[in-house]
Amino acid sequence: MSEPWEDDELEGPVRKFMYVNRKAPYGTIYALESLEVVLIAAAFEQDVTLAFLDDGVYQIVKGQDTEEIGVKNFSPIYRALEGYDVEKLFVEKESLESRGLTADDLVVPVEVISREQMADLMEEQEVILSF
Amino acid sequence: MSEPWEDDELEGPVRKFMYVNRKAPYGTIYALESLEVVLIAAAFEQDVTLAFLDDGVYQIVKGQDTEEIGVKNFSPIYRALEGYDVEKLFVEKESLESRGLTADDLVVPVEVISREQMADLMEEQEVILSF
Amino acid sequence: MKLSILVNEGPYQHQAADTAIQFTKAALEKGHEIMRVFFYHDGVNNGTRFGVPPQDDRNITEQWTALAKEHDLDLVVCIAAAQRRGILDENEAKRQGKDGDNIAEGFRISGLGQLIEAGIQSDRLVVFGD
Amino acid sequence: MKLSILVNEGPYQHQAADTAIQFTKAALEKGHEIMRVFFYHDGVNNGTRFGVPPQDDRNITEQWTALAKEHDLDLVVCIAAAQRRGILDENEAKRQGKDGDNIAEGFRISGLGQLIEAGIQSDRLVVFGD
Amino acid sequence: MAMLHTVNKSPFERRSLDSCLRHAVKGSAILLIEDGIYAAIDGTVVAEKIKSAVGDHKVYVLGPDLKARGMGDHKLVDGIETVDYAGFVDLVTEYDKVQSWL
Amino acid sequence: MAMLHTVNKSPFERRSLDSCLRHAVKGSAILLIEDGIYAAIDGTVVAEKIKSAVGDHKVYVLGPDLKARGMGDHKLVDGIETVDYAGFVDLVTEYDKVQSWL
Repeated sequence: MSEPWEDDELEGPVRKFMYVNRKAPYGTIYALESLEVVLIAAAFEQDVTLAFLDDGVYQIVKGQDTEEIGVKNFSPIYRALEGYDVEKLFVEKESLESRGLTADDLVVPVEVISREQMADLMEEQEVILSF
Repeated sequence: MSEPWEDDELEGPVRKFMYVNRKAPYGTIYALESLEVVLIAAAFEQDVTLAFLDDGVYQIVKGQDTEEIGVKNFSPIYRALEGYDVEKLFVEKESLESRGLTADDLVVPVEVISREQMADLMEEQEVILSF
Repeated sequence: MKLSILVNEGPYQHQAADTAIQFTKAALEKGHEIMRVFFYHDGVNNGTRFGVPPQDDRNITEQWTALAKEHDLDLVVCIAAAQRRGILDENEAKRQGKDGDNIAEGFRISGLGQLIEAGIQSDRLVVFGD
Repeated sequence: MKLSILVNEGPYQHQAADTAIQFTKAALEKGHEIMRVFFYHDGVNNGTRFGVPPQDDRNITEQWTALAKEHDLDLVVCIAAAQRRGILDENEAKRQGKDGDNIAEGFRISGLGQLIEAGIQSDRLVVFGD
Repeated sequence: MAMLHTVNKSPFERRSLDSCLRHAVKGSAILLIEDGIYAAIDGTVVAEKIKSAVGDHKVYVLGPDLKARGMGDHKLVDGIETVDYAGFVDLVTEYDKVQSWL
Repeated sequence: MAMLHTVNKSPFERRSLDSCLRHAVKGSAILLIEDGIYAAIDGTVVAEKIKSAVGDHKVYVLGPDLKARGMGDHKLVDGIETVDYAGFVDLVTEYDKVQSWL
């Protein structure tokens, strides 16, 4: 996905980036375009964390089949993140539970953490990107 | 506001149009562009009703001063609606009350009706435009 | 039955345009008449021919253009909303002193009166938005 | 301090662009450096020169262009988001085989790497969106 | 026939379903589409909203939007009927008018 | 200094303020902007949300957005401080980082 004019040999320290995903997929484009940022960002070798909370947990629900709505199904891309060394995927327990979901319903292995742990994790970051 | 290529001598019966306003002003453009439709629609001499409920009641709150946000203040236009023979403005009582507002806080004279009356009024319409 | 459609959101950003397309196709297949599709608010952005979505995804503007061709659909972009957002046809570009236009095939620019007319003359007006 | 700005919504439809402009002006007045303003999602629509808003309202694109001129701002439109939505510069128009372009003065089209770079090299990244 | 109401927002994030339910008169129908389909799933903390509506209203959910979101095999609240786009069109023509709770 | 949180959604229509409040750790600041300013007004059915936050957080509201919406003279919840765009910039630089609850 990287283009020749993108210079990924950047100066500067490794920073803690968090991508906060709070919106459901397909109804709006934020989930997909957030994922596109994460893929590009992987080349910059920063310390990347993905957070899924609120309706964002729906982004990684198994069994998505978008054929009838005529929109591209991007959920398989989450499974490719490991290959880009994006391995810190955190899902908020309370968000899953209130939606009747468990980690078994998700397309990727994630770490399920409590809301309090999520809050602490956010506090540890240096750059927070929300879409 | 009407343009020469707009033909307002239309065939067809007079229909009951309702414009449903449920969104706050300025945060998004829906309130302004809904008002622009109402102004154009006035020329068609239909039976027009404006409904303000939920955050839509904020559209007609007095004392709006948009100078510092750099956006046009369109609240005075609601006062001009009478000149266009748009006179049926209904505001939902429950929406006002839950926001700590009364009819005295509004820029235009309106009829305050209950949620139940609003529901019945909606049911009487033939065309419902929501933005 | 005679139906009209109102699309209030731009393509890709919100599913409204996709749902409107699927609904329109289904209505046509059932033999209903689509009197008009009116594009308002950011919906006017459905009508640009400059978009190039990724090849593995749908091209919403091309879907509208194809539907318009096949079924002689009337795709109307609101002039006031289009002026704000930079959707121009050749006439508008001239009127506004702009050096080019970007409207897609099958779309035309006209006034809000076309929406009211659709409301008056159609049996149903269905709104897709955010 | 060195700040960067991310704008996620199109002009007029949502207040995000207006707030971003007011914030940027205030930051510059306080002597901060704005390293970059990055336009993503429908935010890329801030960068069209085809818009003609009503004369009694603000022109958001012209406000950005004026700020860029006065303060040498780097206004970057995301190439992937721009392709989806039909924002083109001359190069992109040629690459995509389009018959014109619509980018406004003071904006440039580049990759998402520019956003990550802003996140790495700025002291603060502030996000304006819906 | 009365009105058809459509709701396209997640019941977890927006209040448009609440507003729809408070204004839909008895006998009107409700169709959940786009992100609104999550309201149709049983076993969530918001499922009670639709359960309370099923008695007074016919409630429908758009199948293509359920499937897209991986919710096609999840249990729906009892009494909800799944329709496709053709069924959506039929509802629009069967009912007198449509209100979209945007 | 900890994090600055911004909320730009109406508390009557969206849940982003709720989510922000549940994730803001003690000592972090909250700035209400755009349609988020309605949460700062006293005497509404949602005022309790911000009242419960004022103890643990510094809460700010953007004055230009209050005025634009005709809320400039309405009573704010006690303990909320009004800032202008310059004050917004100061908050961004005083706190370590910013999270926008979009």
